[in-house]
Amino acid sequence: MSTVGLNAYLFVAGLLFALGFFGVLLRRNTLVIYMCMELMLNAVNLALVAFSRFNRTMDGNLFVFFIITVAAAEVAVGLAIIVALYRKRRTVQVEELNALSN
Amino acid sequence: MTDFNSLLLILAIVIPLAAAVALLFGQKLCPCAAKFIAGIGFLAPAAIALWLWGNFGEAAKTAGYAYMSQYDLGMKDTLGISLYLGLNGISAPLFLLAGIVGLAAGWQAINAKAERLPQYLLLLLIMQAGLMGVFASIDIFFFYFFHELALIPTFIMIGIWGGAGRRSAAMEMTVYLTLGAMLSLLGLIYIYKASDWTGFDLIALREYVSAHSIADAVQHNIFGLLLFGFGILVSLFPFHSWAPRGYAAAPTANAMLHAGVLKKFGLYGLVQIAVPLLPVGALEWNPLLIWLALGNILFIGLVTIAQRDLKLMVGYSSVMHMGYIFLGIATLSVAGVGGAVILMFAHGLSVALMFVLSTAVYARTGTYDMRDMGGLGMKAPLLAGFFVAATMASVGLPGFANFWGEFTIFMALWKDHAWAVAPAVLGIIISAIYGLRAAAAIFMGAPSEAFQKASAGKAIGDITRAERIPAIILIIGLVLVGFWPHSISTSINEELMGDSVYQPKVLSTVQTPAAATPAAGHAHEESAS
Amino acid sequence: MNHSELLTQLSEQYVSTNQWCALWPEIALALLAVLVLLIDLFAGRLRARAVPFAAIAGQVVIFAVLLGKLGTCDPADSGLLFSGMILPTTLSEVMRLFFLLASILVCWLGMLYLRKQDLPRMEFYCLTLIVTAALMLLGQSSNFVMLFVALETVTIGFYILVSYGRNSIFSLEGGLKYLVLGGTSTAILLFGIVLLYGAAGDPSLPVHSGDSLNFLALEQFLAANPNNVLAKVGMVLVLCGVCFKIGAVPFQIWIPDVYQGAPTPVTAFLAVSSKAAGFIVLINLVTGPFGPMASLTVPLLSAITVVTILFGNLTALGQRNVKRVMGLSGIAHAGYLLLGIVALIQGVELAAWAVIFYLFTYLFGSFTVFGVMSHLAGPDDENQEVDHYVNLARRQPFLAGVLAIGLGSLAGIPPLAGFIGKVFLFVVAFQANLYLLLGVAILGVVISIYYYFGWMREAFFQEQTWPEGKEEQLAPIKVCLPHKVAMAALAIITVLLGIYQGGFGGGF
Amino acid sequence: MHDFFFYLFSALTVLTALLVVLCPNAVNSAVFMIVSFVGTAALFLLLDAFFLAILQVLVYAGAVMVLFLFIIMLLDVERSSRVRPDVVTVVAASVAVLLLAFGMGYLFLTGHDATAATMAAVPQVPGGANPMEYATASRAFGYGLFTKYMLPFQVAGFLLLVAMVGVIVLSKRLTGSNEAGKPSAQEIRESEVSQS
Amino acid sequence: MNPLELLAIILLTPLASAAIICLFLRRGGYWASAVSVVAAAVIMVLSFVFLLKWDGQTITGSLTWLQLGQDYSFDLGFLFNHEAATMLAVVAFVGFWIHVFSVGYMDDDRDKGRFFGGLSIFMFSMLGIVLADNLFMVFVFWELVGFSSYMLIAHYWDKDFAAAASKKAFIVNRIGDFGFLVGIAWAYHYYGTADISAITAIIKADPSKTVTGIGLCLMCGFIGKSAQFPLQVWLTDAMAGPTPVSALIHAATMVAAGIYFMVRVFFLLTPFALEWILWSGAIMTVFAGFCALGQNDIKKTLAYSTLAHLGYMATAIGLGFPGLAIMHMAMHACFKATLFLCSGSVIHACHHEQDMFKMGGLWKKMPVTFVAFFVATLSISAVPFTAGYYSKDTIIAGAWGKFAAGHGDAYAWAFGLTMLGALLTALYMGRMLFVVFFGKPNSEKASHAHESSPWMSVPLVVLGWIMSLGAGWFVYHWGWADGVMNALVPADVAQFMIDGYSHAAGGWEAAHHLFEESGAHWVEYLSWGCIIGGFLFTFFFYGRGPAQDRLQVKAPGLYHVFERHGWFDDIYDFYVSHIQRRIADFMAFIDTAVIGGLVVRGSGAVAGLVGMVSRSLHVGSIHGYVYWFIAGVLLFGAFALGLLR
Repeated sequence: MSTVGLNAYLFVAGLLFALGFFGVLLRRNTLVIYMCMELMLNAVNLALVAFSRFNRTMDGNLFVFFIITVAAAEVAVGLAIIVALYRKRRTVQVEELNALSN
Repeated sequence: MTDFNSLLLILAIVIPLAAAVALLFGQKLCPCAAKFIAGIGFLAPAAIALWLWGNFGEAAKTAGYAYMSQYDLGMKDTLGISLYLGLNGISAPLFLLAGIVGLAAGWQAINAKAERLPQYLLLLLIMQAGLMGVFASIDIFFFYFFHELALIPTFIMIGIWGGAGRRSAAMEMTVYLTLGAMLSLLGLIYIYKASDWTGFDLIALREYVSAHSIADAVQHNIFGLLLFGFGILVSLFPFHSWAPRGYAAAPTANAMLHAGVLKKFGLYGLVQIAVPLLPVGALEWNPLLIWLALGNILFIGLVTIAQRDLKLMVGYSSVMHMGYIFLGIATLSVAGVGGAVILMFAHGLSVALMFVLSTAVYARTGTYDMRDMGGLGMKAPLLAGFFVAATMASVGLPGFANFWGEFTIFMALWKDHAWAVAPAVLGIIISAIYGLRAAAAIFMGAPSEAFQKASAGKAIGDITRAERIPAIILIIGLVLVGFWPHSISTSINEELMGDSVYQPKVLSTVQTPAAATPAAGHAHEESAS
Repeated sequence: MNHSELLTQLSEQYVSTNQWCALWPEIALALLAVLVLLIDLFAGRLRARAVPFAAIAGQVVIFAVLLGKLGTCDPADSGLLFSGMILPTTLSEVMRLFFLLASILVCWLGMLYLRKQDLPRMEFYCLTLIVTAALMLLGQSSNFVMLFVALETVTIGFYILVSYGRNSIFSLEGGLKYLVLGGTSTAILLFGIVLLYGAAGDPSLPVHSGDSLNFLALEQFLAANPNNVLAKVGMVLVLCGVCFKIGAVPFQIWIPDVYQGAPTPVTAFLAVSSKAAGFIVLINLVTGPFGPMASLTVPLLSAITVVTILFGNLTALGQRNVKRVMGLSGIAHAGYLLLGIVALIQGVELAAWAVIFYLFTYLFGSFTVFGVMSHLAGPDDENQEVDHYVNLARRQPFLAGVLAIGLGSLAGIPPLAGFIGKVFLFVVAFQANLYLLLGVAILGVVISIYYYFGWMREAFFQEQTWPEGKEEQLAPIKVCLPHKVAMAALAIITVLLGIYQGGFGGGF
Repeated sequence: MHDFFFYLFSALTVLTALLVVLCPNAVNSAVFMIVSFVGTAALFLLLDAFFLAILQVLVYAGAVMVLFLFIIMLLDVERSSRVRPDVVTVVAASVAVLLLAFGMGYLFLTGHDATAATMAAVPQVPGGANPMEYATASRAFGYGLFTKYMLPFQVAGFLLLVAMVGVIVLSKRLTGSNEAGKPSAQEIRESEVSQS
Repeated sequence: MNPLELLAIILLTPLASAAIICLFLRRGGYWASAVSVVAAAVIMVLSFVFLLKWDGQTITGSLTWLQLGQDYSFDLGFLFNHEAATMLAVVAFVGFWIHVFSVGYMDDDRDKGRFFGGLSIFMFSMLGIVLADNLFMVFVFWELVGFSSYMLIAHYWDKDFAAAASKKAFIVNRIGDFGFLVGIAWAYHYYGTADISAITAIIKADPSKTVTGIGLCLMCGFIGKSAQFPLQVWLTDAMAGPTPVSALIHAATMVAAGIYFMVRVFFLLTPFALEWILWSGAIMTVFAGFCALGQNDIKKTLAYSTLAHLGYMATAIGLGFPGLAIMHMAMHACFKATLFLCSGSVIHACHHEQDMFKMGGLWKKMPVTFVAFFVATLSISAVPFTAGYYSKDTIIAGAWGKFAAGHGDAYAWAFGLTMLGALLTALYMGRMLFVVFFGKPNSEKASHAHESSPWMSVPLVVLGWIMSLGAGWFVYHWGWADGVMNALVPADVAQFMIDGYSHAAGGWEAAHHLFEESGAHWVEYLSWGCIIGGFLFTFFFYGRGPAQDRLQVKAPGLYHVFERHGWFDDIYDFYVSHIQRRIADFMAFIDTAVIGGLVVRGSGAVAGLVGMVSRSLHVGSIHGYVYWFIAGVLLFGAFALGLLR
């Protein structure tokens, strides 16, 4: 029997989410930013599974399934875009990607 | 319900629109065909307006309205909006005004030799349709709608065919007038709300108000919205900056219609909608309105004196005269409001006349700067005659319609706001100063050097037929009403007498619940004066 | 545990509600997308013409059938479909039409765009079709899983569409920005959903639900537990995600860049369909699950409304790139629409129709403008300045007239449709006593006049300092007859809708 | 035991996640990311989500992160990733994220806690009372996906189609240029950027 | 025929004439003059027919012109009583003869249509004032005479001075009308009606209902129209118009309309208002007299003389003798019209030379004119038994009578001033007479002068020889001048002047009676002395037909004061060109810079500025945008947690 409750899992998930956000804000490499976004999704998954477990419903787990599917598709598309952009600009650094601005 | 005359009423709106559409699709037509179509588009509403006006006295009326017809365009059930047309004693003269000025402006435009004439006429026809619609609408939403319909061409016309500084003038005017229009739209919707969603049908609204009046605080708010919304549209001081510049930049026919007719929208709205539906609000805002109207008369009057540019001067003078009309409305009495309506009619004709003649002057001098003119009267005596007549009309000389309006307003104003009469009457001096100064500078004396130089070797003729006919149409209107004011006052009087708000007794009883504020305000002004 | 029993139970409870017929338009669109792929594969030389034709014609047929069936069957009868994933309403029926119409027009714009570009062609239509189908589902979804999946289909589709002009760094950069920001917003939205799921499913709370991702269950839960902190945070995070879609402050920041970078038809698609999808989701949410939380949503959305209207309009002032103008003004329009949403939360039922009506006027107005933009755009699609419109009225009076109608409608000028839309919104705002918001809204409208008319001014007013020779340098703009007809139709509808609303005015 | 594993794996997950963020080298980040994902999978195990744990390792750690690594290598972005973030960015990001983390902590640490008691045993397959009851067997997934979540499942298929088409669109080389010989404006403007 | 209908025909005849000329005869010079003259003749004939048939009872009648509400109606009506009868006679008679004169005078003018149209409009407006039965209607025609005056002054509109003068006349009149209109509004609301007879009845019933303010406000109209202090500046400039216009409008009738109106509403005037009028009138007699001495222009001299005599009329009103004022108005109409017509004749003969010192020796060349001028000079100087004597001398005497009867010192001052005015009259008239007609021609133009055509000389004979000399005499000695008078003047017209007011305790007889009671016959002698002394002095001082003004040579400073009219015009000019214009420019500056610029466009600029700032937030960097997101999340979250409320 454990004393670790739902909130502990949620806190971890929240921390992961915050770290993901931190990475998005901090990093300049588009690829890493993109990875950090996956981290955020991962945090969501963790929270979802925790809730699912503690609420004793299957929907959360099924939702995670969809999220993973979507994330994979997103990664595929996102990497394609980054690669295409890299082909044009020879860079993936955020600060150099500001052709669109005022 | 829809008898022949009601059909005519809607035709007065539809025919110009149809002509506009015809021009839109017939841009490749020869110019004379375009002119012909446009001519029909202008002539028909004028003829219909005259006919309906002539039969107005005998026409069957419900709730004061004749020639009624109603069409549901899809919003009747949800928003209470329907195209509901008819004329009553106040709208009928203004409907006539729209017809007459429209005809004059149309004539002017057809002969204006403007570049891309079909488009020019097209826009003007849309404007004409809107103007006819404004005064024929019983539904206050459509009243607003038609106003906007008429307003839009103004911007485009100023932008394309306008004079110097048109780009910024058109923009300023557009933005500013949109603000006014939006405020008044809010006010109108607020009325809809405040009357328990009775709808936008003015007749029903009046019935509602007479059965259960709107709460005082709400009336205060709505009237404020409408006052400033309409005020901006009518160039109430200090919301007038758009007007002179806009008119100065506008092409003539457009300025005629806008300054002459369209501007009356806000005033008409105050007379027909705001005051009858919101008597307490009107009473509360009255002191401020009077001060602002005096600002129109005195401040703008002085500014007008300082103008050197003829068109700017006409523009400013038109702003100034709005002050009288506002004062008339502020009297909240049959006489004052009646005078205001007469002045609306008269001012519509006279300011349109001024614009026609200013353009005629420009055609001869090549400038609007009055310092560069002089002595034109020797070469164009008839034009000078017309111009002096127009000046005298706008100065308020008896024999022209304007006199009745101004004089009646002064007389009615004394009743509750005696202190305001003297400053208001000062306006007759001011307008004489700038009016006569202009007439003298343009037509009298020796030609200025600049003018001599500019006109050297050019034959300057007298007023042409194209210029003369609009002028004559307008002058006839002015003089007829000037000599026989009954021609329009009867219907106005009947309508206003039927309106309980403008009766002294009713006002005083309405006043009692909110008596404290207006009474205090009034006492304050008494001491201030 | 008897598996067959469980299966029977499952099929009774869930599978029996799977009425695929109710989703025939979506299915038809998906099939059409597949058909387009097949045509591309097999049609050979004909495909350049066949693909857009098939896409548009197919959609038109679906549109016509849908329009014909509109109102004949009452969607309320069908109730929950797909075990609560789908809840068709009259509103969503109308929105289906909306998305289809938008999709047809996007395909039309796509033809114009792709003609000038060296890009793969067929995939554009395929993606548009699938995205549209997903949008239609999004409008009907009544479960967060369904919502998420449909939304992600749309979003991923848009990632690709925005980057579609892959020869242009601007398009790709726009795609990347949309990707990162969209991904972030997806994460936020998901986090919100998770919190809602967790809170509503908590067995220790009253009225908890075993199906806590369902809108109805959630509504009941929130009504019983209005002060649950997790649920509240979850709700606002979900609203964050929706705000990203509709472009409301502070989640509007991506809009100008992405709109500018995206190919023009995609910009239109984003501006109209994506935004409309956000609003239909918002309507579903605030009338459904978040209904009980009005005390929280009203002040929040009111504040957003104010800031959104002002930000959109003020920022669009002085903006020279027309795609950015469309984006920023789109933010302002989102603000006006939020006005209707706030009124809706306050219990004004008409407000939903006001929003829908406004969306339709926005659709017609926007596509009218985008149609003109597509004609004027050169191969460098992101570079469309207001200055390029100088003297349009002379070079191509037809386009100038259409542009004027479109912009006028967007600005809310009578007698055009946009004006009636605004009036409708104002009326519902009045019904909900939103005076402050109304004041801000009219301020916004007034400001918007400046940039809309500034644009029109360039097109119409002759530049006094127009150099003589420059006019000849500009290539003449040709408008083919079908495009002319399409644009004229849009313009005429815009005008007619302003004068005669018919069923539109009355909630169909 | 459970507690220990929780602390262990959560610490692993969070710390590697932090390293993902802080590691200047993208390759290192990716590797730490894989570790973090594995840690998450372990937490899934603790939550009796065995199927998802497997999925997590297979799809995320396996497929997705490998894809990432592959791209990182392909693009060879070592050159620019050496640049350190400037102070302002660090401070701003830290402040923002600390606020966020604080908010999360406030939300999760102060709220009511479903105690460990609710971590009671779960069945392998759902019981009859609630067909969507939490269950450990992967069969339970099948029940859900093919009954209740049938429609999203189908749509997800189309989502993958979209992604597939999208990746092709973005990556494929056009064989026959539609309007060949017409230099586009971008090409002219981007002449300084050499084409790959 | 119904008397009201007849009056209506009289009133509308000139309007019809004006309309015909305006519509059809703009270029038909002679036809226009014919129409106008015929109209004037019709007016005269009908007026006299009417007067002869009139039984002396007040005739009223009105119809509503404009009705708004229950309490506001604007009526068109006639009030025909004694003063109206007098005024009608004067206007019709003098008007007709001046029309006739104009035919000759304007013979070579190319704008005859405009001129005669204007004259007809004037006749219409003037008759309107005469007949009007209510204040509103008076105001209407008041404005219209102002307009016709404007139009006729501007007849030579290619001349800058004519343009300026016409403008000035109208605007200054409007300043007077400002007070007038306020007074009308006041009276209308105070008495509840604008009808003169009704107000009379009210005041008769309750004399305490007079209000000084109303009287003073109404007086403003009179001050403007009759060119009294301080609005006298326009009248001398108005001489820019053709001479017949000066004669008809700016001497005989229109300027007297102010007097006429004051007489009509005499019952409204409180003692305070009367005293005010008295002072202003009396001072004007002297002031204008002095100014007349400083003029070289023949018409300007006469204009100042007109001012002075309007001052006399005002004095008469101020003394409380409205009938006397009316009588003086009638007499003045005769002799002043004559003087102007003579000057017109002279000017015409000298080819529009108006400088007196360029004339001289004209009496031989223009005997008819000379005789008329001479007779009128005597009359205006109040030489006994001429027309002026009966009215003007009675005013002076009346002033003394009032003082003697113990009404106050102000009357003594009035007496003194008017007496001085009489001396001045003799001085400037003598100066004119000797300078213009005696001696030798001082210029080429004068030496070629010759008598004018019959069109011009016949009116001179009628107005000058007969009326100037005989009018008063006929009136006064009516009883034994029957035979002569019957042929020339309708009996009743003259009679009204006497007995029309005798019973009103404000007429000629009352004044005369008061004077007789005081028994101060030295006053008579003094005034004779003034006249004789004045003529003698001028005869010796100026000599016959001098080429320059001796006063100007001897006392240039004094002359300059007279010439500059006490710098009144300069002050006004300064006001207009500096103060008013500066104010207007300043207001225009405020309007464009502050209201239009700072507020309106300023707010636009602020919006633009805010837009620039918010636009600059789109930095293009993804990082920058993600901050928005995190800020949004934090804000939303804080909101949900209740931290922001």
